[in-house]
Amino acid sequence: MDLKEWFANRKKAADNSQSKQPLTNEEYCALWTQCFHCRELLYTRDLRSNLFVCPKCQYHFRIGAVDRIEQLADPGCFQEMDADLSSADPLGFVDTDAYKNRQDEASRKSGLKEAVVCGTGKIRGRDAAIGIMDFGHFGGSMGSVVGEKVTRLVEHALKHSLPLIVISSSGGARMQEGILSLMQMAKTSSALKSFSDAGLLYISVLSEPTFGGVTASFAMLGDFIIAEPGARIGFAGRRVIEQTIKQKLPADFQTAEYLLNHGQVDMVIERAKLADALGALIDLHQPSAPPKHSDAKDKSKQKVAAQSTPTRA
Amino acid sequence: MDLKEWFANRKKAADNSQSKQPLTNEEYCALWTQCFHCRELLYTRDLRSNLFVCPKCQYHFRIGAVDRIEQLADPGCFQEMDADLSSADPLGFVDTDAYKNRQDEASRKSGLKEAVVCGTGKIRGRDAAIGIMDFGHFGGSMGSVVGEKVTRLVEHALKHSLPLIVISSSGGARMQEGILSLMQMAKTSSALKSFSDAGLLYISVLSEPTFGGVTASFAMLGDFIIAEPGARIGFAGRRVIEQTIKQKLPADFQTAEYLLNHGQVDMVIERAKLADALGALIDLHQPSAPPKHSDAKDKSKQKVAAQSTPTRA
Amino acid sequence: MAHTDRKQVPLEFEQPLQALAQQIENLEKQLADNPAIESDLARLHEQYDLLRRSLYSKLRPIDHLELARHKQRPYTRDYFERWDSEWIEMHGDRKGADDPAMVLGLLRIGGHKVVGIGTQKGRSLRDKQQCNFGMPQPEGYRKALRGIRHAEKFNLPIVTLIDTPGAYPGMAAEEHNQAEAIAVNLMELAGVTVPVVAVVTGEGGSGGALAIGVANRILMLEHSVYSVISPEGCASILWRSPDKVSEACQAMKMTAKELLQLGVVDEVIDEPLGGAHNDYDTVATNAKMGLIRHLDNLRNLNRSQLREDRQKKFRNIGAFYEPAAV
Amino acid sequence: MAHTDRKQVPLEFEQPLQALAQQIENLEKQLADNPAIESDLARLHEQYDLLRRSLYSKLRPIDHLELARHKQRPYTRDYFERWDSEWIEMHGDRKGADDPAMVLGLLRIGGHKVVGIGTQKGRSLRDKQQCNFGMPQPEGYRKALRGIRHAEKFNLPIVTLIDTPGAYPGMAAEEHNQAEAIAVNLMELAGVTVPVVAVVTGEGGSGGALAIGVANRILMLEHSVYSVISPEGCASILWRSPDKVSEACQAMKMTAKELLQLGVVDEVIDEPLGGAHNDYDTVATNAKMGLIRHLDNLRNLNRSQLREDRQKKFRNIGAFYEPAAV
Ligand SMILES: [Zn+2]
Ligand SMILES: [Zn+2]
Repeated sequence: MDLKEWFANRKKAADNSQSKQPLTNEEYCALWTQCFHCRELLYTRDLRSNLFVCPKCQYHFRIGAVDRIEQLADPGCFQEMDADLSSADPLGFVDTDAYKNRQDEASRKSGLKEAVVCGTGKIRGRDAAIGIMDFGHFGGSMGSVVGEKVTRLVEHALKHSLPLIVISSSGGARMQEGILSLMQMAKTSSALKSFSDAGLLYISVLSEPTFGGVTASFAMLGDFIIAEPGARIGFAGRRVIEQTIKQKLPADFQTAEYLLNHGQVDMVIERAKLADALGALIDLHQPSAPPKHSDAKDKSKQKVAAQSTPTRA
Repeated sequence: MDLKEWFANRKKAADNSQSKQPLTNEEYCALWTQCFHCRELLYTRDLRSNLFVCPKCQYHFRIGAVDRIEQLADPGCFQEMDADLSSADPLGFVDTDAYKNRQDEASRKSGLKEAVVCGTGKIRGRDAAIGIMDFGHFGGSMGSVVGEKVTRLVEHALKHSLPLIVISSSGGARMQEGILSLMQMAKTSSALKSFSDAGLLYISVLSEPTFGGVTASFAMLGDFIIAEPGARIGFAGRRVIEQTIKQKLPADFQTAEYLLNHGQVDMVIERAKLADALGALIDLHQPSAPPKHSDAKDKSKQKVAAQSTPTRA
Repeated sequence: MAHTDRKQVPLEFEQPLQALAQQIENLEKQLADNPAIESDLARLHEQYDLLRRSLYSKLRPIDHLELARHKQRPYTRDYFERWDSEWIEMHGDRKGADDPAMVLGLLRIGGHKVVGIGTQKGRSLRDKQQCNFGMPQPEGYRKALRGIRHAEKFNLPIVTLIDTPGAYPGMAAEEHNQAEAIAVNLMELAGVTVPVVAVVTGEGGSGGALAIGVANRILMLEHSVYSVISPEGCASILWRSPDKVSEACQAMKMTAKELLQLGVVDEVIDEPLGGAHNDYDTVATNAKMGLIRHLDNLRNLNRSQLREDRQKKFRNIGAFYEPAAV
Repeated sequence: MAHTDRKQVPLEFEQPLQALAQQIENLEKQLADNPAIESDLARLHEQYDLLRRSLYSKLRPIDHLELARHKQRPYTRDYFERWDSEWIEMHGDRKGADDPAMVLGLLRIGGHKVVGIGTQKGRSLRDKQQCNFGMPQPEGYRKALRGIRHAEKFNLPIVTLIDTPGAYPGMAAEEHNQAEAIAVNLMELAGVTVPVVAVVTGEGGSGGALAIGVANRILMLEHSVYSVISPEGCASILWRSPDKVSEACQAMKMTAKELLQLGVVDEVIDEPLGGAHNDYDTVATNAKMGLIRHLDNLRNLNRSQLREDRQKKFRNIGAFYEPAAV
């Protein structure tokens, strides 16, 4: 399957799955989408061309991995990695339905095999290793496949001295894989430790929503952390906290802006400016002068670059 | 001057200067001391034999460097270093009196040349580099000499791989040396960085009172921090804070116990148990098995050990 | 300090024992008047022991959960005291808080000087409240981090004891970024070059447990549990019913034996019959022996090997399908 | 954005200029009716400039203090914006707070990509309150520490801008251990292996200033001051009189020129006549040129030399007597 085909397939699935918000219904939202925040009725095609940001109130809709790649990576340069990894059912988990069935349903709805898409690409002309989570697949939950793919992405970035960008969106760990899903937090964080020790740059982008085991592992370990406006980010869910402390939480609790005020993220930036910011950040962390004895590394970088199309800049 | 003489001289001065508290007067307190806390009238000789801890209320009196060495170091083994360093007057500082005169008065009152006594010795049989501040000399303030002596002590401990123990008691930086006194904070902290990077143990002991530039440099940089019961410890003084925030502070604010509850010190321990605790801590940080290639170091340690008398243990 | 459970409120699965215990008690009262019943009494004691053994040989996951949460279960301080009566506690995160739910100290375990880190649930009501029922605040995880860095600096092995429902779902905890506190611990524990051995002594609850659980070796007490979410949470999310806790326990595979089979846990440590709360000394000794065995064993690795060993352990955890490469 | 001071409330030592300024204003009003006074006006302008130059050539320490604290003085954000209009701010300590009194960011200064760290006093009343009048909380120093570690990790030089009355003497600040926050910064700044250049742009107040001041090179703007305690604090402690601020300023040797002579400061950077607040662009350019010169210069040192150079600088600060060794 070539890239073009890949994108076409993904987009087809994506059109069915993206930008669903509680207030819309499936048939209706193919053409029209009601803004979750200001309730404006938006023509879905316009919404898409505005990067799934409400033109009226700037509400940032959830977007899937495929749309995100299109928005972020320079056109035609994204090379997916480990696309064929799929979930096992190590515990033979059955609740009101079997995990196996739930997996199939998740894939049918999202058009994805798993809740993260990883690969290499260019962002505003700079090579990067990119991981993008998709909340539309199984609530973006992290099981063995998400853990493994993110870990491999980190390892690839380390091997090729690439900056690493992960865009998170997740409800947390995937309970159906039990302790194995919990351990993915350790696995990804451990890989990031080696990556960090090598002095390489990791930018974590938090999008609506990012919670639980993903927040408490790779999502919070960025050298620089960016959040999308309005995104809800935390460890424990709002409802659980309210039940525990038996009081109402402030409306803006756990929003990107709240986190910024509480020192947890470096920047809240609107979607339209995200690629520029990522590009600028990669630049600011690249050595001014070429480091000594780096011939080998430079060559490996060139190889990756050769596979990709020219950038738009 | 041999050690015996040194101790005799120091003690003579010390008897004149130690255990002064606001409510006592000089002649009176030679024989009797009123407890600052419970107001009990105590026979000074009994107070001394009780390590300057009130037998009735356990109030820990300030004690001078000489008494502290006697209490802490195994008898006869303390070797003072850099005893001859004395203050210059780099700014020609004069306020209501000249700095030079104030220095002389401080020395007359304390029997010390400066506000810290540094050296090597044994604590419960373990070699250590030991620095002891004396509030009785110029309010324990840190000028160039205190900074230099503490730095040299750290360097000596690093060179000989000795555990480092500093007992602080200070009102802060010595204003009369202007910016030079401020820079002693950087100088001592910088020396401690090299010491720390070598994986050596630094135990900081905070005694009544420890404030300002001393707290905000070497006193707070211990791998393990011990405070004496009731000692007042902080950065800004209580009165300054009350004037700033225009409200009364809690009675226990900035006490050792308050700091323990606020996660700033590891342990509050009564004076009688301090030496044992220091010995135990040194033991717990020494490698279980002898490290490889450490012959040279062991020899240098033995040299120090050979100069000192057997421990009481 | 040995506790006997018989007089206490029984666990749910122990209820069959209660009838027998009642009979024994009655007979014991009559024994002075009627020495003839001595043999009956002996038989009942035997039956009691048999039944107890039988019950404990076929515990359901939820029974393990009950034992793991037993309010008399030994906690971190109980172990530290028994392993080294002169252990020295370290307090605080140096930044404003000392979380009693996370205990930190320096101690000897056999010939090993270690940094000990463990969650603490609290025994009295006041303790429990102070310890927030074993749920650390971010400040607690950062206190643990101080211990982790201390161990790395002084080349001391790290021993962690895990018994926590998890991180606390509170407002301040979120404000103070408990997600970051946990994540940083995962990262830093993965990176240290000293031996790390973790023991799940009671409840291993989610990310809050893992925050001190990234170890070269993970041991579990026989009746302890370890799971990605509390069974109650799992039941209410997946079954949408709080009644399904037992099913959730079963489905998640959270017992020591199951996790050993899954390869996540390296050893199961025996508890005294009836659970750790019946005999603190014995369980402390069992855990100590296990720790010494693994610490001795890890001594054969040099510092970089210790890190590699640990990172490899977690690198290999996970189950997925991958088509063979073309 | 150039500010002219003439219309503003004058500093105390500028009062002689006010009379002349008034005359000039009066004459200017009559100029249309009476062109003959043009030469008088020119003469007065000349006198004004002469007097101003004269006043500024013999400023007392307390005059420098007034200039250093001028409410229109450029602050960290004014410099960062002028040096790199696309600078990227980093926020927060990752642990619950983002202290606006400490600004942190990534920027280019000439060809150098640097981590910029600076205190911020705030311009509007609201800003001032948010920035706590330039007095960081412990969380601010820990935010700076994040910048320091970031710089070390990515081998980026550190540029710090100092303009603070000092750390805040508040209750929460003590509770959150500001002493430790400052001490750790001193230690960590001493240890980094990247170039560190500090510029005192206004008030260098005590330990709160030093916390971002452990640098390979320390520059001071012409009218900035740097002292171990505020002159007010010094006067009230040593003279027991708040009136003696001028004497305290004098005695402490806190001006740029004096600190250059003491060997603590490496370079004094010119301000526009009348002080930095008269011409932001010029002073930003002057500071930039100074920074580039020193950063270029420090590029000749390798990483361990950079650390040695910095540690040696502070190792050698101090004045004391020591008898010659026997
Ligand atoms: Zn809208
Ligand atoms: Zn008393």
